[in-house]
Amino acid sequence: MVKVMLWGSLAALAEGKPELEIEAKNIKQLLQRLAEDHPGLKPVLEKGVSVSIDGMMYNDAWFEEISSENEICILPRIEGG
Amino acid sequence: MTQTHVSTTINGDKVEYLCETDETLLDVLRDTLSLTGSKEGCGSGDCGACSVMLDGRLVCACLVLGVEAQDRKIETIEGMASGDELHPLQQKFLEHAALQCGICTPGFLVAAKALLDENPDPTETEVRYWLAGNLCRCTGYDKIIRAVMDAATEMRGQA
Amino acid sequence: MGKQDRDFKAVGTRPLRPDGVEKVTGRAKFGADLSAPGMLVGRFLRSPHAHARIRSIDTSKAAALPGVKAVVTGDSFDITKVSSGNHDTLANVMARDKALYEGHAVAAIAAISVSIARKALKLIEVDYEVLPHVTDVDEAMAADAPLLHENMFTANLTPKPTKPSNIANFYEFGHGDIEAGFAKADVIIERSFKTAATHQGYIEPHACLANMTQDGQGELWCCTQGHFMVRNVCADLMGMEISKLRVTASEIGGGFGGKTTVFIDPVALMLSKLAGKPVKIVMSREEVFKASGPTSSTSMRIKIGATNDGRLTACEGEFNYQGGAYADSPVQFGAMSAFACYDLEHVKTVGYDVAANRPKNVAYRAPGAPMAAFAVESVMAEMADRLGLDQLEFRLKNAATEGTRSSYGPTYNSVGLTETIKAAQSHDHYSAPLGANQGRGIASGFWFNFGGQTAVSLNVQEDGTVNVTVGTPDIGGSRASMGLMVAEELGIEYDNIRCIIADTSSLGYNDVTDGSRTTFSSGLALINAAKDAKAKMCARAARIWDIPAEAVEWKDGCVQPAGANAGEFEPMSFAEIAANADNTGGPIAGHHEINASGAGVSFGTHMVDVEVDPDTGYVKILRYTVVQDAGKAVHPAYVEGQYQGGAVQGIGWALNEEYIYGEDGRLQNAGFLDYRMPVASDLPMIDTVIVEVPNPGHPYGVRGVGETSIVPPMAAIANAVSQAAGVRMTELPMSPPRVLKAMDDAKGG
Amino acid sequence: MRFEAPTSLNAAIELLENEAGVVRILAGGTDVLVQLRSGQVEPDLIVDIKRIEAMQTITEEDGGFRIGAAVCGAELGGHAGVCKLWPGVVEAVELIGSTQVQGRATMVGNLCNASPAADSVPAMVAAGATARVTGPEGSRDIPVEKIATGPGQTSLGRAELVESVYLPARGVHSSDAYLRFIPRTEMDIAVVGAGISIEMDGNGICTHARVALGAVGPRVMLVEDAATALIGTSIDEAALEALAQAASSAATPIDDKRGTVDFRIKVAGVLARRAAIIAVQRSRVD
Repeated sequence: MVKVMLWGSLAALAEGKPELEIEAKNIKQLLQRLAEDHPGLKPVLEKGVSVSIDGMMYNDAWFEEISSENEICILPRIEGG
Repeated sequence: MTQTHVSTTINGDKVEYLCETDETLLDVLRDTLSLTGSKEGCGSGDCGACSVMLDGRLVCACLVLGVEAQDRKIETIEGMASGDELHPLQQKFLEHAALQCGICTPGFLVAAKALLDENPDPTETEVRYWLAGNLCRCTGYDKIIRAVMDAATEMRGQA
Repeated sequence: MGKQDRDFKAVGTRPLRPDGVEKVTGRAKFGADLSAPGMLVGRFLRSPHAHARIRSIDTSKAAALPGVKAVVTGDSFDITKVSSGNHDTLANVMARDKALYEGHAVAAIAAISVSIARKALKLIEVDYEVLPHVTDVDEAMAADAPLLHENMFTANLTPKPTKPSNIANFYEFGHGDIEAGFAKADVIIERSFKTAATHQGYIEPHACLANMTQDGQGELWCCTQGHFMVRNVCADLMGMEISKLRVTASEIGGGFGGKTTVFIDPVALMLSKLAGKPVKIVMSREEVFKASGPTSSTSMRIKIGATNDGRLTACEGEFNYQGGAYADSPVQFGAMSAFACYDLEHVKTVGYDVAANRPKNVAYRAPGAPMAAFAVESVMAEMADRLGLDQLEFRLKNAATEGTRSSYGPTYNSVGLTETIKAAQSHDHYSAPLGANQGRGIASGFWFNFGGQTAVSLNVQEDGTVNVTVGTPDIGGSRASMGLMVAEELGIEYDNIRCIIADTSSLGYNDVTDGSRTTFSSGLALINAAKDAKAKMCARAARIWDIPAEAVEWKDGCVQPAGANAGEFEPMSFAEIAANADNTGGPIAGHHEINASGAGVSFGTHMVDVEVDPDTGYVKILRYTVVQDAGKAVHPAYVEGQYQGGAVQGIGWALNEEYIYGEDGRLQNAGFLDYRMPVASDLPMIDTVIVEVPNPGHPYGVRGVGETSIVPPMAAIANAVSQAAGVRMTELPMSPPRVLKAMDDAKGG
Repeated sequence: MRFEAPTSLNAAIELLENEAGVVRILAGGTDVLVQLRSGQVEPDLIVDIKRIEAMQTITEEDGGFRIGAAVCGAELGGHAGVCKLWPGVVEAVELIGSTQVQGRATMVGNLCNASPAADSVPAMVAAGATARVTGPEGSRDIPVEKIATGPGQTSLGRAELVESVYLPARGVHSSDAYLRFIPRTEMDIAVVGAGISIEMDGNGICTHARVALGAVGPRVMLVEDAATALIGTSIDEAALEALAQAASSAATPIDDKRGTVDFRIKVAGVLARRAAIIAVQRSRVD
């Protein structure tokens, strides 16, 4: 099980829970489970998000491994100028 | 539209071209003569990226009609280096990292050369005001001003 | 402070850039400098109205004009075949049904000359039904505001709204219990702020040359921050296979985020397809202002609580960002970054992304962060003054450090904010005396930085020189930093390395040059590509010596036996191995493809002195110092240049730059004359201090440096002006009429 | 669009007279080319006057200077005689645009473009300059303030042009100054402009003054009340205050992208006062 932090308005779409426990070994599984368990999140996840693992930012990185040791945050997709 | 025949001198070479009367000298340089070193940033004389010398005076090529160039002498960035040797200003711009994207660079170099031809020992303030008609969005001007001042010092030493 | 353990040989030096001579001699080819035989001229017809329904467009007279070879309208593109993620982009490229802002493209033509093109545009008849418009962010949020999109329901709001509005998205970030935090505060300050929309102001207008052939293949040359992005979006809009479109990035005359999307490219391709000839389009400066991407105008509210001894107890912010016709504001980044500098137990930010009748918002250098920093750091400065604390001490006391949970969620690893504050404290600028009507402002700022998809290749030539190929356009000297990192990794001379930007057919996908990612990501990929090449060269040397590959090692640019047991051989140089490539197995190359992660966040602290003319409100910048963490400065001269450039863009944003709209919803100042970017005589030298706290996510410690420098300036200048003028400035730009009015109101009140 | 570059004034007038369509005279071109490009004007004929010798020259005349319509700012700024006689006019001309624009823009062009914010015009008006208007019926000299009748509008008749501007001689203890307000240091259009010329007697009393304001009304205005505030005084603090008041009261500006009504009214007074101080200092040096 990994603990995932959701940003405020995303938490509202997941029945108001800012932190969720998910059974996932990598980002792909994590995003898949999140969408399955909390359909409200699906449109946001499909639009694209960034995943922070221990402060490192990942975009489009399905196979990045995660465990209960990691701090995991779902964030709006980080871009720049 | 009928075109007008123009004979002029560009970077020391006799040049002839045909242009429409409403074409600017910048249009002619870039589109007709393929001298694309002069850049169009605004087309209204506000950015200086098309700076050229016209009969020894610094002007924006976008504010000159192509037909006005008849019998005039024009100098552009393409004429600044001599053979395989860069002008000291060009060399100093490189050494000081005075360009980032480089689009404003030709205009700055032509304008700075005009300054140093007229005033070989300008103060920082004089350089800044002389170059106020050349916009640079990348550098914050710092390194450009340093490059011009350094080139002036070197050119005075050579003179 | 934060010194790297290793000694660098090439990295950290200041060699000349490899593309420099081309650029100082006028030979470098920028977007508008390209031409093709038989090329046509493309021109746009744009909406004169801020908001109008397009009843009909009659292009028949224009099409019939001799010399006109193609006409394009929104109907020329088949939206049913375009992926939904690109629908807004398509509608922005060419209006469909409605024109949503003045300057919105409604048609385009290709003709054999500029004068015919101009004539043809006048022959296009558009029947508009003019609709009520709204350009101000607060007005656009009002319940009775003119609606831009009937199908826009605020996303991420719970419960889901039942009525459409101009608010596209809602965001909320933070942690802790904000009410409990404020309850612990001795002092609470709450203020509202507004900022005007600004433009990236790159000197090179958008330009492209498209060449579609009758077999459905296409080529495109354009100035862009990301030619792979251009290719994928254009292919989608054109209904083409990606591999059939080849995009080459010209030199790019500035972007700052503004060239991270497409405006003219798909239209040039469509015109070329219909005309069966190459088509070149170059935007005018007026078009750049009216129809490319400015950044958001904003309206913000900040509330900060602190104890008497200067510890922040709670921070709260509301951010309303106007994102143009399609509500593409970067408000989420504003809300995320607003309090990112501080170690907070209780923090909450909310953001609203708002549509208005203005051009579609496009990224501008650290998108969303500078405005938020302006608001937050203004209140921070006021709080320090209220508490009687030194500005830098107050920030230091609350600064985020390694282990701080950031205001947007993740916990920071190694970060360099305190190092920048301490460097500012010890800088002589901080203790220099001030004169009458002068003020000093301080502000810190943050940006995320980013990695992303990156593919590079590195070819070792037989004479021992190296060609490096990257897919990230060089927007400000990155070829030089690439060369330095490869020189470092291979142990060869910088001058023996040439870096080029490859077209989209020559490398795998590369993300856009944005998010301060290029030196980080392309550098990371190149270091790995160099390692790949080195491994191959070790293997070649081992074969020459006839010893196992494991028995050799790379040292100082040579291959040598790994130990006494491996055999006795003279080290073999890079050049020697390269020269024998043919006999040892053919060409030697290194490759690397990566989705780079590990970008390090970056912080900066700025100091500025200003003088305010008490009779006119004119603000003069007297002195400016940028302190920023680079992680590791690969080419320090260009790092300084990024710091200086960001600061000066911030000065423009703070003092004079703004999109000014008339009652008619039309932009009043669509030119450099009245948009008022800083000119050389407006400025002093911009001092820089490069702090290096290595990023653990990069082998050399590199962080992005391009964006953070624009985050603190507006706040720093506002704090300086407020001190000099004796009144808190809460609206940007701080143009003379606004400053003078504030001073007069303060005297009167 | 036809382009002609006559070499004599008569030929130029003839061209103007014979053209039924829209005509633009091209001197420095820094306004005309911008208007052409934006499609603001679509002339049938452009008459370039830069090849007319007399229009290219500055000549001394009765202690003053006659400045040809095609003399560019850079050339005027390099003319020692004019710089000494009317430093305020020269600094006003030199404020028009960048170094590049100075290589082209002319004082007469600035006058005939008839912008209320033209920098050189308040200085010329304060200096009491006259314009020589030439047309098919001959020439006449009129005060420069009579050229512009409103934004972009002039009193020039069909086939008439301004051939030159005359800056008159001035007395011993006299001088002039021009100041403008812009939000940057360069490359802007005046938000307010103030030109002042003064003449003092041997006892340091102001005997003559002219004050002109730009960008605070539909055209550059000569403010007689402001001059009156100075005449008969030693231009002391009280007189400067009265001058500032008079200048602000005379201002009838509009709100636009470049400034607000309140700002322009206040700054008109501020600049008039500051320009007067400079003019007084200059008059003492002489």
